[in-house]
Amino acid sequence: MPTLTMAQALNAALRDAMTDDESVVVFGEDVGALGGVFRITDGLTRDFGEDRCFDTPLAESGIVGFALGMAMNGFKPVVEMQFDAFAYPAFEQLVSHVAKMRNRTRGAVNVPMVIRVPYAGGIGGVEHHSDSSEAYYAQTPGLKVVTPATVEDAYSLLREAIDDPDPVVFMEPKKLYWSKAEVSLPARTEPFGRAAIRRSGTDATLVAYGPTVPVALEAASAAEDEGWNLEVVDLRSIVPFDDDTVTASVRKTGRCVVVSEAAGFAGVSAEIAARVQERCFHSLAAPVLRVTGWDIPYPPPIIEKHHLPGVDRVLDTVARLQWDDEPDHRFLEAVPA
Amino acid sequence: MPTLTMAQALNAALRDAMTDDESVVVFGEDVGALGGVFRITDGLTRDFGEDRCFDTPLAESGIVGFALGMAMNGFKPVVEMQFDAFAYPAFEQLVSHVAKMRNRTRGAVNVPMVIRVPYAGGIGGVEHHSDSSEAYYAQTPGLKVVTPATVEDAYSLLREAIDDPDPVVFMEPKKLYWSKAEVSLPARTEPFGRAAIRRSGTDATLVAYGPTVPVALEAASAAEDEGWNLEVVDLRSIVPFDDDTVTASVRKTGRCVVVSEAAGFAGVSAEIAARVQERCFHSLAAPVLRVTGWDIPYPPPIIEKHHLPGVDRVLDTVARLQWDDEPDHRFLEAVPA
Amino acid sequence: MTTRATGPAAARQAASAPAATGVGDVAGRLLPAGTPIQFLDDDGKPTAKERRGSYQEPSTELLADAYRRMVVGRRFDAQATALTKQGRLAVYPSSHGQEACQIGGVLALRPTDWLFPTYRDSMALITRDIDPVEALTLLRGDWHCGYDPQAHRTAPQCTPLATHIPHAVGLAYAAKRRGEDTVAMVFVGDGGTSEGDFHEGLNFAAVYQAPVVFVIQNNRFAISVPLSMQTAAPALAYKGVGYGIRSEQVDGNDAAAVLAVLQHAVESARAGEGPFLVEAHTYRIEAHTNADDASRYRDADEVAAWERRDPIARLETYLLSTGALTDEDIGGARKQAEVFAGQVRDGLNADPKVDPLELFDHVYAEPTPQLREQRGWLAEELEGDA
Amino acid sequence: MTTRATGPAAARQAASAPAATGVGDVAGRLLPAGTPIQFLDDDGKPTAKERRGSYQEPSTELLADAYRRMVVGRRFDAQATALTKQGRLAVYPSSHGQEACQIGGVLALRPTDWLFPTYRDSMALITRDIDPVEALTLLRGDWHCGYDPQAHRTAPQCTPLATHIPHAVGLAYAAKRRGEDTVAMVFVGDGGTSEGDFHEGLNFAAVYQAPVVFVIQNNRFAISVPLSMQTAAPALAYKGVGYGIRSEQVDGNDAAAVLAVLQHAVESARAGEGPFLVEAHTYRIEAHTNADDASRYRDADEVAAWERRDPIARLETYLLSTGALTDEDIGGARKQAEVFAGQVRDGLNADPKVDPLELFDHVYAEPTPQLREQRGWLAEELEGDA
Ligand SMILES: Cc1ncc(C[n+]2csc(CCOP(=O)(O)OP(=O)(O)O)c2C)c(N)n1
Ligand SMILES: Cc1ncc(C[n+]2csc(CCOP(=O)(O)OP(=O)(O)O)c2C)c(N)n1
Ligand SMILES: [Mg+2]
Ligand SMILES: [Mg+2]
Repeated sequence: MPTLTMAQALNAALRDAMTDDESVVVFGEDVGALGGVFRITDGLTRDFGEDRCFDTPLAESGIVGFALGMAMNGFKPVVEMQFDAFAYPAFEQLVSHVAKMRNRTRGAVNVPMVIRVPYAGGIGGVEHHSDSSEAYYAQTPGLKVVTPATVEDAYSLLREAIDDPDPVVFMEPKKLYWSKAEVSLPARTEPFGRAAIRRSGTDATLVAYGPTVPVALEAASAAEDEGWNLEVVDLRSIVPFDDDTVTASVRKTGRCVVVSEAAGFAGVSAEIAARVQERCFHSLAAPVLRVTGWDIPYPPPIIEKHHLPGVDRVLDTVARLQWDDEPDHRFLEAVPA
Repeated sequence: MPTLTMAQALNAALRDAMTDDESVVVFGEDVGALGGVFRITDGLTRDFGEDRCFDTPLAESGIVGFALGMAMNGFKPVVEMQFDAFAYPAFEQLVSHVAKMRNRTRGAVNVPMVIRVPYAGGIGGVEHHSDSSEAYYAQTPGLKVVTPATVEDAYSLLREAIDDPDPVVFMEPKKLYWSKAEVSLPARTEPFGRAAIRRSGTDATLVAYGPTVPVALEAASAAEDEGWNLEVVDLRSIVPFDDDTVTASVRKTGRCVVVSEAAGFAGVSAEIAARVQERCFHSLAAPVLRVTGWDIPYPPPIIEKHHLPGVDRVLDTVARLQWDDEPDHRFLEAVPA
Repeated sequence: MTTRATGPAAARQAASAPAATGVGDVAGRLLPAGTPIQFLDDDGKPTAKERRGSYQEPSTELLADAYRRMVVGRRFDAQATALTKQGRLAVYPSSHGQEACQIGGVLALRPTDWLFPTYRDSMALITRDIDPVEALTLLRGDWHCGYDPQAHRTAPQCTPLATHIPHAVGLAYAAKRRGEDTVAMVFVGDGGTSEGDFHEGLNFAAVYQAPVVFVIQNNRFAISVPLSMQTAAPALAYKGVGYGIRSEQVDGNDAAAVLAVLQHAVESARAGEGPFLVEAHTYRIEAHTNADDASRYRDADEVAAWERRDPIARLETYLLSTGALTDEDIGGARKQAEVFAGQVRDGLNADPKVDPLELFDHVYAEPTPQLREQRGWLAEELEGDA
Repeated sequence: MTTRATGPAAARQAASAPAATGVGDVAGRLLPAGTPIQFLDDDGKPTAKERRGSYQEPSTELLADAYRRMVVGRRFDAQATALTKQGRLAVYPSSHGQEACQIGGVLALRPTDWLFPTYRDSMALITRDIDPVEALTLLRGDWHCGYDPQAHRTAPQCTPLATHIPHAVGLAYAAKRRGEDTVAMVFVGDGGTSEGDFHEGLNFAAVYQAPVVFVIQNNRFAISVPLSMQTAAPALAYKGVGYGIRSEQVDGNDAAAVLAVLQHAVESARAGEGPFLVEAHTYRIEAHTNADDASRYRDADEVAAWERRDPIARLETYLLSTGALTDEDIGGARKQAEVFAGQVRDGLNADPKVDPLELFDHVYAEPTPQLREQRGWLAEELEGDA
């Protein structure tokens, strides 16, 4: 099987979708001749022509609004927001129109489109180039929010996003663009709304998505030395959410740690922790803990490593899951007799 | 003591702040001659002149960006976003600049300003006039997010927001604008970061903020008939968050329900539930449950009542707190022996 | 080698030296007339040639049809305002005084063209033959949009200001891409021109040469904010040249002028000559909505001055003078207006019914597991209540 | 009665009839020259009167100073690019070829004026006498802004395009409100003009008559997107009239013309005549940044054509011809440039130190309880590592 990077898999997904469906159009800033700053659209203009893949003026709200208009009229736009923070100008279009158009017209007007957002950090980017913005979209009813962690999922989820009848915010973990795997395309993995067990274990469940999935897997291997057998769940799809898989895993292991790169406060990690304890309370031997970025603006490159949840931070947290009922030194509480 | 509405208390807070501090300026759409669509700025232009309170062109990003520039140069802008959903065009300015300016300049540039956002529903508004947008701001490090539920807090929190050295998103529950109370101004209540126990109880804690505080109180009274003695915590300040008060209450009562009007998924209610179970796990007799709006776009006026968390929905949820160990019929799980 | 790229519309051209960009003449072609185009003066008398620019007077049949629709439209508008007092409508933004803009605009379109209206453009909706009750659904509050936008080629009324402008541009560009000759017309207010989306949308239209006609209904107010505090431009029509868009300003209370200019704009857009920006100078006679109190921010004599320029009276005078309209026709129009108003009253007297469970049906094509779950919980509640 | 309201700047005026808004003449006063203002032709020879408009040629002292700074600036720019290859800088956006715009712009300002630069304007920063290492902190990656904006009256370099424009307008308006004569100059690229914040910021400036000078460095590219795909305007300077802002276009590779036009713009803004928009036609000689590959989207001969219009060579030729510059002066400037480059090298050779715990210090004036708690957790981690 050929070895591909996630970037190549995303490019292949766009190519195959454009080949299969004439109505798919790709546009955004620098996606044409340049092929995008991350080369995800490399060669699309050359091979499909500027009618199918084209550069736009520099205006994100305009890009998303223009895409919505095209979607109202029979096209399936796949637009690229150059970086996470540069999708913010399009926020009103996404929240007030893209997310609501189907609902406000009782299904008469559908706007299938994909908003590709390269997100999160770990690439030494300067300010505004490493935001984890998934919570803004996950909090917005009407949007689907998915994020791949593997090369195969990158291809499959993007194809599914383009085929989906609803608008999809497709979050691409920048630091995984260059991750490699042997895959034979076209590959189709599990559909939206299904999480994947990336590693099965018995002692505790690590729930991760996007950029933190490799971190969770690494932590799980390292945990073996400590005698912990950890299960790793890759959400893949934040909205819709796979309660069945997550709940089954935690009810089995009885312990759960959520690993997310975003600031923790009111982030997607909070939702996961809240849902898990709602649904698995009696199975839990310890509270659901979160390992996240701090509640700070994304740091400058040379110290970003102190912000990002790493293997050690995950292991330290797993260690706090009250294995022998010694209380959590962070959240001391008088245990009622 | 005089009886005031929340709207009048907010107006008084602006007046007193403008009187005490020459650098306070109020601007936004229709805040001048009209006094704002909710009359919160009523008479300010007449009494302080158009240099202190003035109408702007119709551009929210421009309003917030212009305010940041004035704040960089010695003024304390208090800007009004006419409705929750109409603050979205300013999202990039808020997230990428207002929230980050102090941090990116290592404290050299501070931008004290208040962004007033009338939010949430219950007033029969047509689409885009009833969004609960607090999670977008609470998820953004660098912003403080506060929301009053009482007439007295409306005055005190707004005064404090204007005095605060950091940017504050001041969320005003529209449906409480006309709520009345006897207060003598200037009143100062607890500072930012302190929640208030609005009703003390022993059996379970209801955590609410802004528009749901009156709902929680009503539910607590109704619960007496069911034999439940409920404690009601009014957060007041979402960022910073008062872990001490919330945690102490739940550790005391052993049960917790979060009541919030926003869509639940990845909302502030999720953060509260996640924090509470992290910090009170061993005190909890049941999972922390959430009563929220559904995960849908805000409904049209004639059916909004079916979206908003009401007393009945709160009581139904309290009933699910496993009082006599009968399992939660919604989240059935095999209780391990 | 650079990729060969003709672009969807804009060509990827080599960057030439600035001297080559000196194009005062090009700019001249894009600028509006220094004074708004006018066919009928304030008293309904035909204007002199120089006030008409190069525009052709519309046929008297078309003007007579416009007149009739304006009479009906105004009656409809008054009826809607009356229904707010009886609590049958949550709110209503009147367009009394803007009949020539809204009706003239729609009459310049073909049924196959698209309209992108705002919350204020109810008269434009009924001119598109949308059922008045469906047109008022948003304001009655039983759903967000009451008509089928695809069936009527009319987008939902847009509330977030100027956000529908990029939509119109994208839709028109899509049609052009398919070789269709559809034109999109988008209405925006004077206040809406200050929003970033106005700017981004017009720029996209120019770069892609999309067949869109932008109609600014400059009614002099954004709620309470007067034009003088909204812009310092000589006229809003001067915004076009900065995008390379042909622009015009017209007396928006002169139905003949509005029709003449918009017919030209629409047909030239259809002919592939690119987008067009038209500023129609008019006035909002009523308060912003029934809930607004205009006495807080403007004087009655200002309103009175504009009432003397009433678009219906001006057109009526003119058509009577040409004999294209008789007193009978006028009576007929008024009768038709009363009948229409009656239908609106009856239609809105019925209490709207909406199943609360529908709240979960249109969020996505298929409800997510989370929504199915929540739908069940609401169903439980409803049974509990029942 | 309407509230008396003169407004902060814009007056609340009664809405007049459209006829009164016909102001082709007013518009004429705002439009730029049809051809960019030029004082020195491509070979550095003085141009004829008609290419200079009504602008005054800057003093030779000023031009000589500009020359020296341009030589230093270009060497600095080359040094910074070299440092990216050695991994001393994370990334660097070169402004090779834009020396006349950035240095001419800053030299038109007083030290008490404010500058709002973008990520590309490093040459402008050093012209403001900001320490080069502090100027490069953002790109080295040890913090987001390395200099004290208040001390240098220079805002942090702005990355989100055009978002700093409303900041400049608000800051300038604040100064005006206090009766200070501060002017704010804001740089924006050709691509940045497409963003909504460009539109909203210029409109605010015009409505409040804020003393701001907007300088568009039109270097013909937004990363890979050429001007022809960015706009269909005859020239970007034509955007001003739509806001009621006086506008000009200038040859941005002609330091004498840039200084002449910007000195006029700055001083008229200072004199209370309101904002000014200037488009400087220039060219980005290097790729977007060291990380970019320009061969993917433009041809070498296009670059070569622009190199023949090099701003330093043109000014040098002219000043030599007038005798204001000698070969010695040129040698002196080059020596100074080398010394400066050496300082930059040395300054960046030291490994930057940042205490990770500082991450929590500047988020708020006082860390929240949550941040204090998290700071403690990171401290624990660091001890663990130690
Ligand atoms: C983005 C946004 N901001 C604010 C509002 C609130 N609002 C509704 S109508 C209006 C005034 C609009 O004025 P104009 O564009 O001139 O249209 P008109 O109402 O006069 O037809 C405002 C501020 C809104 N709907 N959308
Ligand atoms: C809002 C926003 N969108 C996208 C980007 C990514 N980006 C950085 S520079 C650039 C091109 C800017 O071109 P221009 O404005 O002409 O300035 P130049 O780089 O040519 O100086 C883009 C698209 C950004 N920084 N901000
Ligand atoms: Mg208006
Ligand atoms: Mg550029």
